[in-house]
Amino acid sequence: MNLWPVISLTLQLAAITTVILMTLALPLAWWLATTQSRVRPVIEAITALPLVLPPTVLGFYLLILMSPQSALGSFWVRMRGESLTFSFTGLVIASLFYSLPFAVQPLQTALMAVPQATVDAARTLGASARDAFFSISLPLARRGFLTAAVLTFAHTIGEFGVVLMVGGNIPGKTRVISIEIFTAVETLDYGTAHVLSAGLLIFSFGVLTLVYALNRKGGARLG
Amino acid sequence: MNLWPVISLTLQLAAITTVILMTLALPLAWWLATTQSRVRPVIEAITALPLVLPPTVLGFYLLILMSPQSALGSFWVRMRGESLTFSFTGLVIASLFYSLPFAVQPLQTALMAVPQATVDAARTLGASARDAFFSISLPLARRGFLTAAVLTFAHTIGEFGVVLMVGGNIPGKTRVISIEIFTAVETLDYGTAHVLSAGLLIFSFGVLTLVYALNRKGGARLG
Amino acid sequence: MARTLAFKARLARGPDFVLDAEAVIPLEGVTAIAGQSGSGKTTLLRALAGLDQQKGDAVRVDFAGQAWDDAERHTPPEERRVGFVFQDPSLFPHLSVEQNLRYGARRRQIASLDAIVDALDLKSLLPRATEGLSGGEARRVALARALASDPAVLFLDEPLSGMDWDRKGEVLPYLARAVSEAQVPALYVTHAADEIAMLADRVLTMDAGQVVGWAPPPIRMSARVEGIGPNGMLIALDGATEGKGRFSVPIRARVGEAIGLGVPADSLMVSATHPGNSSAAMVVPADILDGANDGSGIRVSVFGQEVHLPMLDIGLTGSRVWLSILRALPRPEPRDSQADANHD
Amino acid sequence: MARTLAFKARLARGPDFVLDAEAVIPLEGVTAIAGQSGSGKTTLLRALAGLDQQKGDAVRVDFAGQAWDDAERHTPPEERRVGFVFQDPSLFPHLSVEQNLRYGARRRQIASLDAIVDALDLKSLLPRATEGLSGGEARRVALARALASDPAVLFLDEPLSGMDWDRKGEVLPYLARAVSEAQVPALYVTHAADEIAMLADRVLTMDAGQVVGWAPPPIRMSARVEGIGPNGMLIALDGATEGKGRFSVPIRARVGEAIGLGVPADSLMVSATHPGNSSAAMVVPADILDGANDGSGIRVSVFGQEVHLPMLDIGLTGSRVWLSILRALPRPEPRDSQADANHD
Amino acid sequence: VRPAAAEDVTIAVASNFLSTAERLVEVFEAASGHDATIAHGSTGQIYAQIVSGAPFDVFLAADAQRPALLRQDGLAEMTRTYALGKLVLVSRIPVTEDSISEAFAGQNVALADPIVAPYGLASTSAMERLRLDTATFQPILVANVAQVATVFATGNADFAFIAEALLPRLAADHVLPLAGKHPPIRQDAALLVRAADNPAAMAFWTFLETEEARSIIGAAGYDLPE
Ligand SMILES: Nc1ncnc2c1ncn2[C@@H]1O[C@H](COP(=O)(O)OP(=O)(O)OP(=O)(O)O)[C@@H](O)[C@H]1O
Ligand SMILES: Nc1ncnc2c1ncn2[C@@H]1O[C@H](COP(=O)(O)OP(=O)(O)OP(=O)(O)O)[C@@H](O)[C@H]1O
Ligand SMILES: [Mg+2]
Ligand SMILES: [Mg+2]
Repeated sequence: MNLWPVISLTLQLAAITTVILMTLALPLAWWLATTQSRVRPVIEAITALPLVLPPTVLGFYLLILMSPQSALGSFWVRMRGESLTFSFTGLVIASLFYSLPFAVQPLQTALMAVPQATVDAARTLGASARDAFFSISLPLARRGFLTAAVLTFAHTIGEFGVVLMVGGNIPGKTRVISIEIFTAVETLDYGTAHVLSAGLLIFSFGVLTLVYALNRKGGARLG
Repeated sequence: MNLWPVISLTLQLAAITTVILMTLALPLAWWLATTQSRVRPVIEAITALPLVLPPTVLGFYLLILMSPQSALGSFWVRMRGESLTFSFTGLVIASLFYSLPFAVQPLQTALMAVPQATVDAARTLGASARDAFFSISLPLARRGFLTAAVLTFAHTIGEFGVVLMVGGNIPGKTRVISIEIFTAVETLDYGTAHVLSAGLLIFSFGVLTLVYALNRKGGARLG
Repeated sequence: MARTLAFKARLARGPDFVLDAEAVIPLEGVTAIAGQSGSGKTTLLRALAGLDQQKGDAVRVDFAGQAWDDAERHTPPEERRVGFVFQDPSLFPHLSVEQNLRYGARRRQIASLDAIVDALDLKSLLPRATEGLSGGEARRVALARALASDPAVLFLDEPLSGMDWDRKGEVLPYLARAVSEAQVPALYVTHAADEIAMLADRVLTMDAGQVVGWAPPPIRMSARVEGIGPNGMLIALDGATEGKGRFSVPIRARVGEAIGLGVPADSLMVSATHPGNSSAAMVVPADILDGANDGSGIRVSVFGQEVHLPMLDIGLTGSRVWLSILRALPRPEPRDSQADANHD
Repeated sequence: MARTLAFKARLARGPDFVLDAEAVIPLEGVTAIAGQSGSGKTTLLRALAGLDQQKGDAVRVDFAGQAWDDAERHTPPEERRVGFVFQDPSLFPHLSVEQNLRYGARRRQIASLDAIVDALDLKSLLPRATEGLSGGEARRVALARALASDPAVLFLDEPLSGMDWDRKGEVLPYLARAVSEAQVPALYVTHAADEIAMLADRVLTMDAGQVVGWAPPPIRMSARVEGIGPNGMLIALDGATEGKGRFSVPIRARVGEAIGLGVPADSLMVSATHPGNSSAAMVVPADILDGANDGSGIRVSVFGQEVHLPMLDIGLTGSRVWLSILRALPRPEPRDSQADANHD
Repeated sequence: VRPAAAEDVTIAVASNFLSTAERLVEVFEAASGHDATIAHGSTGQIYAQIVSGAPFDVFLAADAQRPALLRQDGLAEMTRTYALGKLVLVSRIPVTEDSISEAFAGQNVALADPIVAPYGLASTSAMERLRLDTATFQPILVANVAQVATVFATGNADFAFIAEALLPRLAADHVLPLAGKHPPIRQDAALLVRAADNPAAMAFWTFLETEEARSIIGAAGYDLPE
């Protein structure tokens, strides 16, 4: 069995999802951490909601949302000539939804712990609000950023219900490792399941240990 | 269709899992946040690992681990006279594993942001290390505690792969709302799926908004 | 045997700094700790309080006969009863001012905070969050919090920096009273000469992580409240003759009460001639007790009181000189209360 | 027209405190801001720096003709070029000391930090993390960071608290030079009389959120470096006759350089008679210019220099008096460099 | 009315048979007075659970392999084919066996994963018999026939191979029966060892063979074994 395409696809999906999601989560988490608005608790609640639906069910709704009959889906077909569902892009979109809570919430928690005084100091030293966010708040919240990225990455690797539903298990396009392991368990091929699971665990363990060990080196830390 | 047993079981599972997991995560997160030990990155990586396995697969291994043939499972049967798998207790144990990363990581992030100086002040004022943890560190990290609890609670409600595998979908004992919605989708009963999903979303939204709004009232905050 | 805090402290901070300090400090009154920024004052206090664990077999901290630290033992900070005011206030941000004060008080079973709240004028701040406090207000709360925890000894790391002089004038006498009446000795780190002049009984100097020794003690005279003056209370130096050695200081005190006067070295002039009518608060005659400098200053007798002046080389040959005191800082003295305590 | 900072500031903090301050401050030299703890000094500086947005239509901040704030406009803090030293150092904990210094410098295109690093003696601290810095070291870094950001004006909120006198003696002249040579005016909040005496050109007083007015200016005399003295440089008061009005101060300066002398009011005695041989640093004759007090002190002439003394009611009737100066704090003066600047 | 000897039986059902099983249980409970509980999931999952000691009495699987394995493992008393699944092709445009190849060109065709699901395997053999070249269209593989139907119902596939039993719940425009184009999809039941002394389980096992039960299964879109 040549697993390489499956592994590579899985890593691509996890990496792309993590990068995009962290990018999207950043401004949202910042807004949530600094706003005085009354709607904040409402938005906070909404960011946690994708979690409460079972993955398959979330996948079902995403299927409806992204189908070629939908506004989004038909727009995509017109633009790109292929349907959004069962494409890698569709998978990425689905993963973004599913992992949103893990990205936003720890980041927001960490950003809320950054003292205003430190940001104020940066402002008087010539940093715009944006500059101060990237040069001060974000580095100080980097432990929260790390937590968010790790949870998103790991979760995307392990995700399976949504992926199967929205991705349609197309080799080289949407077949990821979690589906492969699921298939092995379903077909009573426990030997393969053990091997794949062990491999996935060892690999992830290595990556995560490295990430945490590197983070530790980075000197003073907060949040 | 009488949904009450299903809803009540779901809420019980989510509540019990959240309470137990937060209790277990607390000392672990504290240790991780304060230790100078070299194995810290290793333990941090391990706490994230349950995420990388697809839920069904994790469920499969938990099934093996807790089956009456296993050491743990047979011990349980001798103690309690019933098997651990396919029981509510088994579900709780499975949920604990699956949600561990969400509980530990945000809590650790928030505890790491508590300034040592503040804890030192508490110590000189007569607080033991334990007392200072509960009276100073934990309240200061309460935003992280909240994030951890919300993610755990929401995730347990939406969890389904593990639950289905370990619990066996037995009405009144291990059938939770996520399975009910999954069933509705699987049997093409989309009307019921929409109603149940909407209900679950609205309920969760209400609870979460309330939680976040109350948290906001609590005065000064950090972490 | 007098109660002492005897220590041999060793603690490395970073690659370059090593605290390696040894001293025996009397547990009575206020011991100021002076030394340049970075000389290790904060490090020493933290080590003595048990907040940073020391390394090495020779390490030893004995507090009035209790072994706080030695080769085997490390008494945890909460059992040392050190009332620590940190250089940075370190208030608890999730608690109100009142809850901050009660934090230590509750854990040491102290019921009433009224005296402290009054003395530090904190009544109006009690319900406030710590967040909006001004710099000086936060320090006052930190000081009150330490005092309220029923400490056996006070470690004060620049507790009054950021307070204006009016405020210091209220807080310092209160601190002096707390130290003398409640018999709570204090280690007091400060860079302010005024605070040393007013409060300190002795001054320990540190440099580069080591205790260098005892600095000349501040100029101190004893006096007694005679009545109400134009600007607070009228006090007379002990032994002063009719019409001389009197002036008025802003202090709350009872008539007859003993007062210590700290005179900042910058505000005292020794001169050969009486300067005549002047802006000095008080001009008093003094006799030089030993004409030659002993290396740390000269000793003079003022109305029979022996006073040590840190002035060197003032080129005065005669034995009768005049002291022009431009400013004197009053502090309530323990003498009476100690006498009371001895009677019990 | 002289450059000024003219403001009408309004900002509520909590339910009880309202800043409602109005003043016109000359943008030249050092303006000290005095006032009790909690009087609103920090609140005022933050509002002027644009960190807390003010409310109301009447609000107005004009900095040398630029409208920083008015009913419509709110210039963001980064565009005001205020070098702010906060009451609490607020260093960036994830950056080294050097990176902290470079933070503002880089954003304002300043290449070299050498002069500042030298003056504040930070060389050995540059590679350090901010975490282990002592209280005084952290303040020095905060001050250097603000100075390095090429500010148009300095807002200093107790910048030297926590520094020992030796250190202050190094930092204050440097600050004075920065203010005078680089023509960067400063607003300077402090509770330390010494710092005001040495540095301030004028003193604005605040109380309960309002500007009360200008306090009597510190006692200041002008002098010039004559040569090397036993204890630094020998300086002579301008106009002093041969053999008089000279003493030695610990300052780094060139011979011929103009020096301002701040004299703390606590260290100056006015007397009718010459005190003879004394411990004073310098005893100089002075003539009272208007015998009657004008409510804020008396004006005297010292070697032709007009000096304002804040002493009231000293009961001296004659017109010739003696000033015994126990301590004078030297500060480099702008006169020469200003003259230079005018030639350009 | 519940007889004095009423007992409980727990029936594990492959998800694709769930609605039919619910109807069977309704009739069984009314007729016998016993209580029946249904648990459902995928066939592979239920098998793993039974091996791990799941409290199931009867297993209605979606294939013949897993019941046979259980018997081999000594976990099942007996097995029996209770239904034969029938495959249909649903589409939005009318197709015939001859026009399929043309109609499929470039389209999304949903089917169950042949490795995991018996209906998937049947779908691939039907495709072979119809000489469809998988390179000319886009096959979408999902976990089971129910998800195939969902993919079709949500408009994400133009064609879908589903179980005839699902037709009543699916608004399909066009249906092409494929009964003859694939080997029969044998759905076997297993009576598990732990049910040996459970009269309710035995009662249900017997009930499955009755005409009443067979007619319900037949009406749901399955063929019946001889
Ligand atoms: N982690 C560290 N790495 C390097 N040096 C350190 C570290 N921690 C502390 N130091 C150094 O130890 C010295 C002593 O610090 P300490 O805080 O005790 O000084 P201090 O006497 O209290 O000074 P200040 O009056 O400025 O508060 C300082 O020079 C400081 O820079
Ligand atoms: N959120 C708040 N709620 C109530 N009062 C507040 C709040 N924020 C600030 N204040 C009050 O505003 C007043 C002014 O504070 P500010 O920090 O400007 O004082 P300050 O003059 O700088 O004092 P200090 O010399 O002690 O630093 C203080 O009395 C403070 O308690
Ligand atoms: Mg210190
Ligand atoms: Mg202030």
